[in-house]
Amino acid sequence: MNKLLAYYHDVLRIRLIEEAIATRYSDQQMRCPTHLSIGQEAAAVGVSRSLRVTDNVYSSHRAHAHYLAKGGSLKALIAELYGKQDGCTGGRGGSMHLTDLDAGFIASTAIVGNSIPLAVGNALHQQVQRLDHITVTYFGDGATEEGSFYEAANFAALKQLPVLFVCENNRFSVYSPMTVRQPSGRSIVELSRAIGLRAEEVDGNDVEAVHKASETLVDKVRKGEGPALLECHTYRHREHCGPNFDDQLGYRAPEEVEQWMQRDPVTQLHNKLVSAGVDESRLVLLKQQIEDEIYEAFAFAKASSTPNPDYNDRYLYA
Amino acid sequence: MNKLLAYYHDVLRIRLIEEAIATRYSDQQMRCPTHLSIGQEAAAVGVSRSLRVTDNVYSSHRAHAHYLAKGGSLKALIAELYGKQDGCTGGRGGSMHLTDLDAGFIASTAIVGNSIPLAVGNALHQQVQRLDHITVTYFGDGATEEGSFYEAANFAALKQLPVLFVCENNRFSVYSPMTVRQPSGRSIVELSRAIGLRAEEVDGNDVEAVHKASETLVDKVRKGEGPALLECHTYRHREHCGPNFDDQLGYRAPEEVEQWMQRDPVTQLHNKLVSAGVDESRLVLLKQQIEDEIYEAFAFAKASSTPNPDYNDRYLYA
Amino acid sequence: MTGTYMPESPNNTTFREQLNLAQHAAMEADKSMLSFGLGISDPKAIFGTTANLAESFGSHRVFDMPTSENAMTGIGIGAAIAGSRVLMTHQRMDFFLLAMDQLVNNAAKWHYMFNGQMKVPLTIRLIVGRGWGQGPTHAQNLQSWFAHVPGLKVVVPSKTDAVASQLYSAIMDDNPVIFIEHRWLHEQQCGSTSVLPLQSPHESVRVHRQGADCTIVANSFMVLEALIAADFLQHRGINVEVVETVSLEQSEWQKIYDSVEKTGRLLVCDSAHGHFSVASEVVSSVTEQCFKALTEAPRRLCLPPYPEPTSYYLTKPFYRNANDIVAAVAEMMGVKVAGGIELDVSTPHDVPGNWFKGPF
Amino acid sequence: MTGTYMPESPNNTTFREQLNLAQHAAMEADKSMLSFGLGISDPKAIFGTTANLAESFGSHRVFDMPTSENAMTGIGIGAAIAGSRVLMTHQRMDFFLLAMDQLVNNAAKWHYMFNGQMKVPLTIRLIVGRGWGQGPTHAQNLQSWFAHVPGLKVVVPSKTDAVASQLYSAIMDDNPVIFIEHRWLHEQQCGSTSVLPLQSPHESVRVHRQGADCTIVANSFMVLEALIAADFLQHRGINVEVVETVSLEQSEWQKIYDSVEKTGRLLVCDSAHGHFSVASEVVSSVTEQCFKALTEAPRRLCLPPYPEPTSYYLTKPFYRNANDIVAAVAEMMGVKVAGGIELDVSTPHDVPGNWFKGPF
Ligand SMILES: Cc1ncc(C[n+]2csc(CCOP(=O)(O)OP(=O)(O)O)c2C)c(N)n1
Ligand SMILES: Cc1ncc(C[n+]2csc(CCOP(=O)(O)OP(=O)(O)O)c2C)c(N)n1
Ligand SMILES: [Mg+2]
Ligand SMILES: [Mg+2]
Repeated sequence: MNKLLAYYHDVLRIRLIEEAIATRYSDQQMRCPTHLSIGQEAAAVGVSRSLRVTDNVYSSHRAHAHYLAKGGSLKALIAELYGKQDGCTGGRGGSMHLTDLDAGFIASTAIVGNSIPLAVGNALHQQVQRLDHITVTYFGDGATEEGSFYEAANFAALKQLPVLFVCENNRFSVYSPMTVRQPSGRSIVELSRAIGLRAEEVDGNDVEAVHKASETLVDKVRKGEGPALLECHTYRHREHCGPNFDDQLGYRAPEEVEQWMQRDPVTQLHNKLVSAGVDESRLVLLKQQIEDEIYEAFAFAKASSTPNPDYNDRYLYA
Repeated sequence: MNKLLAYYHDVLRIRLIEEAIATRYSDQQMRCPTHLSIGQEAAAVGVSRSLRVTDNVYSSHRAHAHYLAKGGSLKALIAELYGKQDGCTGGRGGSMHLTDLDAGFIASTAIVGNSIPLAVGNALHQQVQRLDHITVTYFGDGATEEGSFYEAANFAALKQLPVLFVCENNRFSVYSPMTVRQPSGRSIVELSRAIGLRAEEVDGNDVEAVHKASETLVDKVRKGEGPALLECHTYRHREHCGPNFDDQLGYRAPEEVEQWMQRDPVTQLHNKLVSAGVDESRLVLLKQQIEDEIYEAFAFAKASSTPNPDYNDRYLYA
Repeated sequence: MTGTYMPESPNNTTFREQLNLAQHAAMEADKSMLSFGLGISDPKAIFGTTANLAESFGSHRVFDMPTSENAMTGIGIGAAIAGSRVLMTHQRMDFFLLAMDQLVNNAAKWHYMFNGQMKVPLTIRLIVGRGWGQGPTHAQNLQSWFAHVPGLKVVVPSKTDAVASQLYSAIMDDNPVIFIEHRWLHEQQCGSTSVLPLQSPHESVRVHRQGADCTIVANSFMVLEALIAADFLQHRGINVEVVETVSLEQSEWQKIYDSVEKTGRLLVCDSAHGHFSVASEVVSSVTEQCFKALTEAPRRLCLPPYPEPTSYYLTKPFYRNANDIVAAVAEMMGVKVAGGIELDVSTPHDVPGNWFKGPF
Repeated sequence: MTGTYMPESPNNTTFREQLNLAQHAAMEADKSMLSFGLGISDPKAIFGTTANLAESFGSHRVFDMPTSENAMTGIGIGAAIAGSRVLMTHQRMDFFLLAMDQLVNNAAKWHYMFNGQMKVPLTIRLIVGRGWGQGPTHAQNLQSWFAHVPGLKVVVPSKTDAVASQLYSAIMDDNPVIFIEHRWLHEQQCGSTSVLPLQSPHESVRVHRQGADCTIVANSFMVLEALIAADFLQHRGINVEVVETVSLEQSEWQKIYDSVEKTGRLLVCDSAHGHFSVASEVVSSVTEQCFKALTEAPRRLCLPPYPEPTSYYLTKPFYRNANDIVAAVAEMMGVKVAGGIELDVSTPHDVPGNWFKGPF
């Protein structure tokens, strides 16, 4: 029950943050391409609950959930979206280049598939230095089409590196369905096994299932039993990039959308808690607390000073 | 028996050509990096016997056998090695960039893995134009480590293109054994299946087995049943690049070398023919004919005029 | 032509529509032509530029692709060698960095290294991003890389009247052509000039405006800034010549040399970083060809040597605009020019116009 | 130091030995350092330059790799970000084209786009081939590409006395450094100069020879040709200044400008194609900085704008040599120089010396 509540808190928190961003995006003050995680929160929460602060995470363009679930600063995220001084990169990277080193969230990058080798390199460092830490690399189904995924996975398997690949398969790359990108019958899990990864798949909207599956894999990865991959089947609710719903464009079957909406991780957890007899008022309170935190974060971001372009040439070289 | 003799002729011919190149290489008149096919002839011969002239072939840096087996001009090959006007690219490409369009041998390239997508593109053209032709792409075990192989195979499977991937697995990439490049337990065939190719493996030194396996696959590929891969297990006898034996360097176990030498395709065929009662004198005659052809080709190459560097800027643009 | 944007009056047409029209015409004219790219047939159709192509010509000729830029480029090259005419499109040039091996080691060299026996009729559209937080990896213009590689042609459009014929002739060219489109040009109206016929002969250099005082060489979005600056300067009695390098091929730049012979002054406005760049080549070619005619040291106005930061507040000084051009010309002429161009303050500096609402 | 080539007299040492020595010293000095590349620990050890490294420091720190240039570069970057110091080696620059995304979108921008919070201590050795039929795809030098990208440092060694300290300081640099080695330099003896200590401060520009008549700017193998030409010219009464651009960073080129201020003449000898190149940047930077001092139009001596053909007979005119430099200087000076340098006719034009027997 406490566990369920904790899951609920984490998943709902990301959801509410993303929704707050979506609501305010049309104010045109968050001026950068922004890929929301709405609908896909459970994967990030489930995986992160298997990790330690000292473990490291890399992610892709759709990184908010991974960053937040790993403990990345909410204030620094929002300030970053506003392009402010207190943003996690001082406004240089925007939504697609997040970092919070204290939380072990190393970085996200904007080029599909290109942070996967970085994560494997991070794991190489961990192995050579005999650290007890592991690395997680999040990416989408589209990223598995990049040679960088394949080459990096091969090397991770060759060297038995402490890295967990997490593929959030949301069925789409922008508007493109699987059918135009991967052969019918493709299984990312079987492919990964053939490359040499221990691989499992899981209902990515079921936070408990994700947590359990990732815990088992993380344990083996940490013990030096080699790299693993977890495929989380999930769905994004809104447009690929930006704050809106876009199902009026007709690129996804309404029944498919409907079906996935019913499997929404927030609703699922909410229902479970209610069935388990948790008092609604407790959930309302929890939500209120999160909303307060979000309110503060936005206030912080708006109050944060604007970065000074006179220093634009700083940090070109270390 | 006639079939055996035909195999023997083709395999021996490539062997003798390559040996002739090796013998003359130290004269320093073939001034280009040259990767000999000695030991690996059976794969090229077996596969080529399943193809039509109108089928197309792409290959890699180690292309002599593929070019010759597909019907590429011997004279143009030798003249090319000598950097002469009558070379198949007039001296521009050298050993690593062969072509004979009349024979359907489109091209070989020098960058590991980078002709694989070209071959898949060739097959795309064949499919869109509804041609009855197929494409073969030859490459080594090392090339399967390149993302270009993976990405190209994925697309071929997605579109069900008429392309046969032929991987000559000779256990080495230059001096590097599998152990430093691919995880233990890797099966190229299983990997290819997981990508979506119909895949088989075969004793690459047994020309009959290669022929049979490739015939089955080529048939399916031509019928539009999708792309396939044939892995031929084989071994190179000499150094990676250049004319010499190099086992004194100790990078391969002497027992391994010994074992593979016993499986030499030429010896195997020779023994089979002798066991089948073919008269030795017939084999001697056949060898003599090949040697005459080779002698002529070298004479042709040496007599060929030198290309004129004044025209170096021709054909930069079509 | 089927399914093409056909503006009622050609002057009403936009850059985007012209790009679309050229593709429809090419697909129609050459039945062997294939066209592919990420999202090419999705609802947004690459900012509308590929609208209706798949519908008109079928998904065997116009198709979306896996996120596999490297192999897909090789596949385009292989199909082109085999006899297809191929067009590929990338939403950002930055993504195309994955495909440099195929481009440089295969496409650029194929015709040459096989001694003219094969050719590669391949055009690659690369879109350059800017503003609205595109940031370090969605706003690069590496045009000088392509221009440095023998065997590639590089075409950089800027004006709506010519862009359709430029794309059409790139597609119909039997060589690999890199076609570099600036995202901010897509909604540019044609204005009062009339659209060039699709089959117009390709002009490597376009002289947009005559003037005896200073030669401004620009391409891509900087042509628009240069024309604004030229207008302003004319009212102050300074007549600049605005010369556009449509092709990045210095052997075709005679018109630039002619211009500098006349003006004695050169200002190069590059839409990329200035060091080891297209601007460097313009300056050095002009210096070699017109040394005696030059009365002043040539100048470059380019992007500063650091990546585009993401934040609205940080991009403000990143791009050069018409006022910077005015100031540079004034300095070179040794005169003071009073006032500045009144920039449209209703449009934030990081968007091309109020039609742009993000996010991409 | 363990297992290093240690020549009896430093003057007897070669470029290759110095490269090896620098790597041994760096591995020794920084225990976090990793080194990998195709064939790095094989019997040929990258032309001997990586000999004994794996034996001395273990296969967990020095290792061969899969033929996966793109991901392996990313892995090097990721390890460097995590705290390893990383050296990668590629037998040919041409192979590294596969890794441009990782290099440009990640390595070059990382420190910048994460606002200085992380750094990438990564050095990438790229070897440039030439002759013996290296041909179109084994002889490219794309140095200007790297120089154009903000955030990368580019170091191009040419002389045995300095190469160890140059590689050592590249490795110890906390930024990504591209280290471009010409294959023909590997057996170069140190000669009479003494080897610089490993920790010598890095010199971006080296003035090898003083002279008042003309400035020759060169790098890589062209420095050797320039020095031969300078010798010859001196005996004909023409004193050229030979200036080497070790770093491709025009903000560090003051010594070049100083030289041209003195000589008034500039000849740039680039070891790559001349168009949109390093030579273009040298010419334009010098023109901007020293316009008044220039008495003649600057010149470039570079590779012609087509790929290196493979055939012995076709490469003859491809590379510029000391005689070409002499001719260019004579023309710029408006003088006739009698005779030519007697080239060593015992060595064919397509090999660096008779020690080279092919095939790679
Ligand atoms: C190399 C590259 N190609 C294309 C893009 C444009 N792009 C950005 S996100 C994206 C979709 C990737 O799909 P997936 O990996 O499944 O992630 P998702 O967006 O579904 O989370 C694409 C194609 C890019 N950023 N980088
Ligand atoms: C991209 C690239 N990396 C490295 C090389 C150097 N190289 C040439 S051949 C070769 C070995 C490739 O091994 P494999 O594919 O197994 O072919 P084999 O030589 O065994 O026939 C290598 C690494 C290259 N040419 N291209
Ligand atoms: Mg997806
Ligand atoms: Mg091999």
